[in-house]
Amino acid sequence: MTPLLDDRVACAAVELDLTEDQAFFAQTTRKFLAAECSITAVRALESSDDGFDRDYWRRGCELGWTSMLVSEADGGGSLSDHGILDLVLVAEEMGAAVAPGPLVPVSVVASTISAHGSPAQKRTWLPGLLSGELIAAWVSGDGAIVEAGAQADVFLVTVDGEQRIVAAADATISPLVGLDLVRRFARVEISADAGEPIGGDGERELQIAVALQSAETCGAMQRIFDVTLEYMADRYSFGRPLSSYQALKHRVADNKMHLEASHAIATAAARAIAEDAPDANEVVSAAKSYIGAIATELIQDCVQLHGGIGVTWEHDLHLYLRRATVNRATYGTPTEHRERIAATIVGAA
Amino acid sequence: MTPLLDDRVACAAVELDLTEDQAFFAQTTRKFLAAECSITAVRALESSDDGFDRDYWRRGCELGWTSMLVSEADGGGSLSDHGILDLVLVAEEMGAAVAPGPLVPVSVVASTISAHGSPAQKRTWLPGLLSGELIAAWVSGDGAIVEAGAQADVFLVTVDGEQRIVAAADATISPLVGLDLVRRFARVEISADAGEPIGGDGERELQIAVALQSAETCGAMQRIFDVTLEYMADRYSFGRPLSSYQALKHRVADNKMHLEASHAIATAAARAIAEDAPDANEVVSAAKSYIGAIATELIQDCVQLHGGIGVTWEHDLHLYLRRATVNRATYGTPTEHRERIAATIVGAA
Amino acid sequence: MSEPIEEFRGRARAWLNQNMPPLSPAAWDRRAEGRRAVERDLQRRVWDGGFAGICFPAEYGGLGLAPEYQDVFSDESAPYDMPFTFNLPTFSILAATLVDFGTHEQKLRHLPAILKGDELWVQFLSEPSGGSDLAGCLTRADRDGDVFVLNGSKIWSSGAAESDYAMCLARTNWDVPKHRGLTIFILKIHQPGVKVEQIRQVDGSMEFCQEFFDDVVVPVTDVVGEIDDGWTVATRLLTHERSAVGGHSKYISGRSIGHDPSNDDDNTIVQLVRDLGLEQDRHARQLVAEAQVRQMVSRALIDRVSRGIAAGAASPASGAILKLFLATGVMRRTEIGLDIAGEVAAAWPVQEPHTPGQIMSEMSLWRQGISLGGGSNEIQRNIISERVLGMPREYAADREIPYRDVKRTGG
Amino acid sequence: MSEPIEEFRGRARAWLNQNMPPLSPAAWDRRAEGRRAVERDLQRRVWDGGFAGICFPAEYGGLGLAPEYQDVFSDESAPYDMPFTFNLPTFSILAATLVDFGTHEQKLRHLPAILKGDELWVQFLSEPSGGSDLAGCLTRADRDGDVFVLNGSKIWSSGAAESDYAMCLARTNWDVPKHRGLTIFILKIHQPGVKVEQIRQVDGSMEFCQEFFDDVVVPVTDVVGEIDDGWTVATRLLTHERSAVGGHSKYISGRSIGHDPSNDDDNTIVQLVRDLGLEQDRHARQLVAEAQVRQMVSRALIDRVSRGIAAGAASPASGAILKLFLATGVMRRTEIGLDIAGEVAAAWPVQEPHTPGQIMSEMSLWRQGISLGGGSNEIQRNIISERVLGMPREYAADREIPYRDVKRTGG
Repeated sequence: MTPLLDDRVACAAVELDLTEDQAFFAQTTRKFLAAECSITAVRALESSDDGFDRDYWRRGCELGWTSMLVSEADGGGSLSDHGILDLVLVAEEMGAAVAPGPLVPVSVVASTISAHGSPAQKRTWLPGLLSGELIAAWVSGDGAIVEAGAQADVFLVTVDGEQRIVAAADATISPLVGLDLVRRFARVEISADAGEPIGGDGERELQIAVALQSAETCGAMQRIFDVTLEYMADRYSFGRPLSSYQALKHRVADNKMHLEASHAIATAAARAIAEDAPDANEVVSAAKSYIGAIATELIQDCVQLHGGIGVTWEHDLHLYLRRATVNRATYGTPTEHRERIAATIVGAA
Repeated sequence: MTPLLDDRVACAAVELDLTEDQAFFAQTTRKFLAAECSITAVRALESSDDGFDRDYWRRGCELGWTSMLVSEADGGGSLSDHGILDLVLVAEEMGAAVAPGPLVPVSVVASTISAHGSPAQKRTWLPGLLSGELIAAWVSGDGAIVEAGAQADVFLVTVDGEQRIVAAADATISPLVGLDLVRRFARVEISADAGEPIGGDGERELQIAVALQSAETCGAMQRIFDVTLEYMADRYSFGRPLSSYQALKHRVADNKMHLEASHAIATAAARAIAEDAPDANEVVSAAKSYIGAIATELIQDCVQLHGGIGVTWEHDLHLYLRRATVNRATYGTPTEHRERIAATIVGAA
Repeated sequence: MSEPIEEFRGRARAWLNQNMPPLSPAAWDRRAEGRRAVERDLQRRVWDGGFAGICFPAEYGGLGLAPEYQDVFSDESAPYDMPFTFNLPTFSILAATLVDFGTHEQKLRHLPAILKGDELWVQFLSEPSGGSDLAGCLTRADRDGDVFVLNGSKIWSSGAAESDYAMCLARTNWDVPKHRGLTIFILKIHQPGVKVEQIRQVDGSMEFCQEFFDDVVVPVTDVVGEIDDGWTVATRLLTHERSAVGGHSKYISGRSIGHDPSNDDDNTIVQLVRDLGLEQDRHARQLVAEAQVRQMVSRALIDRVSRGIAAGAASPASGAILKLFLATGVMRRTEIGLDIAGEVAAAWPVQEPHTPGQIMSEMSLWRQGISLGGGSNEIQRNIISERVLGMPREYAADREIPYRDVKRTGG
Repeated sequence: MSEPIEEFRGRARAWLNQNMPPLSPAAWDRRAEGRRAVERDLQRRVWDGGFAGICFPAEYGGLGLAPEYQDVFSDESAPYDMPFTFNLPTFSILAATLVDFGTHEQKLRHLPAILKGDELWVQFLSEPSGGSDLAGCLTRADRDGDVFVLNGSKIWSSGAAESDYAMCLARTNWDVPKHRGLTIFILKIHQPGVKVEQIRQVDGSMEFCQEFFDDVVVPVTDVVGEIDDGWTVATRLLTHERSAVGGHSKYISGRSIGHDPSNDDDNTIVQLVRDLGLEQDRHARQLVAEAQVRQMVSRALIDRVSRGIAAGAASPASGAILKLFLATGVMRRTEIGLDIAGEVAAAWPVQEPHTPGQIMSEMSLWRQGISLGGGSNEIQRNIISERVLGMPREYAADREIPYRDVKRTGG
């Protein structure tokens, strides 16, 4: 349903004040994903170990997916002055396609190495991360599950505000199985003395992870919202299209409100990071707590609006529901992010 | 709209397995309230100190309002074997009429004196409470607000599971103003050595208070639900009755579900007390946490369904909203009662 | 006079103890293969023991006793593995409808066979084009002398591949408005012309099926109720369904599981709180308690509405209230579970299947199932507002015109 | 060329500091008497200082500057008491509509007077019989040469008793369908034939009024837009209202309060947490944070939608999204406030008015006000689904028939 997708792009454009370069970049990514990453292709990856095709990832990197948060001096480079504003466009497109690939962990780690790494650390890891030859993962705190943990060549480890870079060979990795068909997680154990120290304290890392994840979830919600609206117009019940029933129209209106609000706070989060705003932590946590909780509810309501077909394996809805559910549960839950906000209002717990 | 009220009575009858005596008792109370306690009469009490007329209360007591939880030996007597099952009928009728009067505190205190009082305590207080000449209030814990605190002649004081009977002369009373037009509260300070000990630990007292309060709130919700349904049938918008709009119908259906669920758990609470069920505390807390939270939402939605007239002083809706809001906030909030339930599931906090 | 109820209880307790296996988690794994064969055997044991069909008419193999006897037997059966699958839909929906509308011959042929565990039944109502609009049926049954010939397709029939008979709604007259040209047939599932395909659900289960009918021959003697008056039968069938799913059918035998999966959810939620060490977290405590309150209210509501319907004080359509409460309760409890689970809902160890996180997470995928099956929440809200409360009926564009002229999906 | 914006900021800051009184709680007490007189004086000061009507056309007394200038002025005015009452509805709804549809003479007569603080305006749209159905207007205006004669009644006009002019919707033609026989008039409120009665609200405030018209004479020159085409004007007026209430009108001058009462709620909620010692309660912390998140999302949403509308990428009807978000946010935040307040929401000391518990409690009584005024939530949901998303329009029984034949309340 082209008009709706156009509307989405137009809105995003307004909100993010896209430059021509950015619009082209988003469009290139969209075309690439449409060609390489059909839902059929995504489904076929369910049984793969990595959950993504290495060649696909390298070609995504050629489009610039991993260079936006790396400085030009380090071989990266962004379109605008603020790479995060470029990169959320990729994340949103990947959400719309439920695309595979370790965008969040690689972005977080590459950004940290570029910002804080020693020349040797940069030489060792950045070229491979930029080209897609190497994969990185972020181990945040003790015992947390690690996205792409079993695929990573290198780990950024953050414990109590101290960060280290650790080669995968120095870690004990236990792969997990999970809800998303193509997103892989692992438990990663790393001894306290492994690897080398690097700067940063994990705050910026969390901001980036949540901003990308929020944009991705928005892309997924938008796609499902559009598909559902189209379905309701085409589907007749009791001689009338589903879209003519007021009780359903009002729910769709509420969903539209939540969808726009989600886009709005996702954009605000990316901007706050770009501008290094004093309340960036708070805005990012607002994005996570709002979008995390609303996305699963919105997609579940779209399942309901689809009827029985919505709970079949054959229909693509569940791929989006799985993605949104996993995104909600990782990089801090809505509850944990609300707790962070509470700390700024009424003090630490 | 008589059919709806009849339906309500029929349902209550089924649920509570009313005996003929009980049905007559409820009907007598309803007629008495209709005659003595019109909404106009309730509004007129707003500016009164007590919030109720002493003579009205004495005549209610003649109908048996205060005798149901007092044993026959002590001059009381119930219709069924379980006075609480009789008394919730009064509470429900009082809710439907937003009637004034200290039913909850007098019932709680009279019940405790009858169950645990010394002969002297019984002689001193019970005749007056039964006849309505005296008023009692329940001081539960330190610093809590006390219903009818400034009207009471005698206090039951519960602190840490120990109970005492204290004459009003031995207490320091600070009247409060509040949300309900006719229900009065006070802060009551009582020195630790005032009064005389009496048995009981406050658990049964809380059960009785919450069961009566829940029944009262159900009566209020039911009345507002009925009034709103009638209004929607009569009111035309865009050439159609409001009740023909599917979005509104579906909300009314949800409200009906919550209303029936509220009646159901209120009845379950009264029965659990009557049967001295091992899970009576839990069922009572379930009633409070469910009804407390849903009642204000349901009545607010009825305000919304009424449109602008619903937020005027002239319309009676707000009297019910005030009652439901105050009931929610007293004798333990829904949050506090959920905490009590959590303690039974995962241990004390 | 019936046996005194406490005597009956003692006899049931002793018999269950000696004859039925203890309850195990396998009993409610929706994905387990071969479970239906086990249950056929379990039902046969109940029949042989003289406890089958407690509320079914004695004339057709039941015991003809009052619902209190069923309640007692169900109470006593709580510790045992029971033939839960028979409860829904066979006993509580299809057999119940057969009791109401079947001919003497139909009842004689099928009710004892059902109670012996020989026949599992399903309903063939929904169609791929239809959604909630069951009367918008396109499957056709054309009369040819003493038989009808069926063509078309049905969908969302639960467990059809492993069942034996269906009640099937088909259109027998296209020249009258939609509700007036329908007929209900008893249909043998495994016969020439019937193809059954299993549908994979989001959680991997294969419970639902789609059926395709290609010139399936059904004798006129297998019509349930009157020809062209199938909507009357279907309406009753749906009322039985709401009662059964809502939790107050007298034909259901055995406690809780099989019609109330929510007890398991609650256990899972409590387990998560313990596993994650959240016992002292006031937020988690509120959520656990909220889930528990919903269950307690649910039980009280089933009691209230069942007795209201039985006493004639509440409309039979009030079953819709129970179904809606159950379905919205599952939505909320799943949300609570995900909130408490946090990141263990995203991924779990390869070697340890069925962690509480995984259970909660996969349940959430399937969450809307109960809000869709057995009449969607939207249909229940229509029923409550229109039939229970008497609000005006929704405008339907297909009322009072010949069904062949009605606008349909894709048309 | 306009003045460089940072110069403008500096000039505004200095002027405000020297001329405007500091902000005090009295500014947003909805029940305060005499507040409007204070505001007329404040607006006159702003006019005299040369900062009135920043985005209004220079031709009619405004400054004709871009919205950025208004934003800067509003930012700088945050610490001061400002003429908030003028923002809504006078500036952002009525004056805005006059800019769009008024004749040159009408604008000359009224816009400078408004900007000087001499004229407060209200809208006379709703009627006692009508609710959300504004076009179902029964107030009649009958032509008599160069004048119309008005009879009927209006309701829910905010502050009419203390205002000067209204835009009044009246039916001028009963023989055409409802939307085609309406006209908007400029109506002087205090004149013979107009009776204004104040309506007491649940929280004791007297803001809303009902008006009765008894042969009120209005010259034809006071028609806004075309005769019988008042619905076009009313529709624009309602769009301005949604923008204003939703929080993105360029005609609103001064920060936050006056159009965003929610900041106060949030302060009240935090105050309650502190007063009750709940800072370490994880449940209360979640609630406080949720209220705060809603505010942050609200600001981001206003920004997104305003820019979308300004850039032409989003439908002007998208203002309905803002209004709905605001209204549902008030509902949720009030619920949060009551949850945290606990028993202090039930009663409070006689001597200490305006405790946080009392504020929250009385706000909750009034909670639906924002969900009803300025187009109910139901109307906003209709607009979003139909006008923003293009879903089919709701069936209306009064479309395309002469208005005198339409079925109405009580008829």
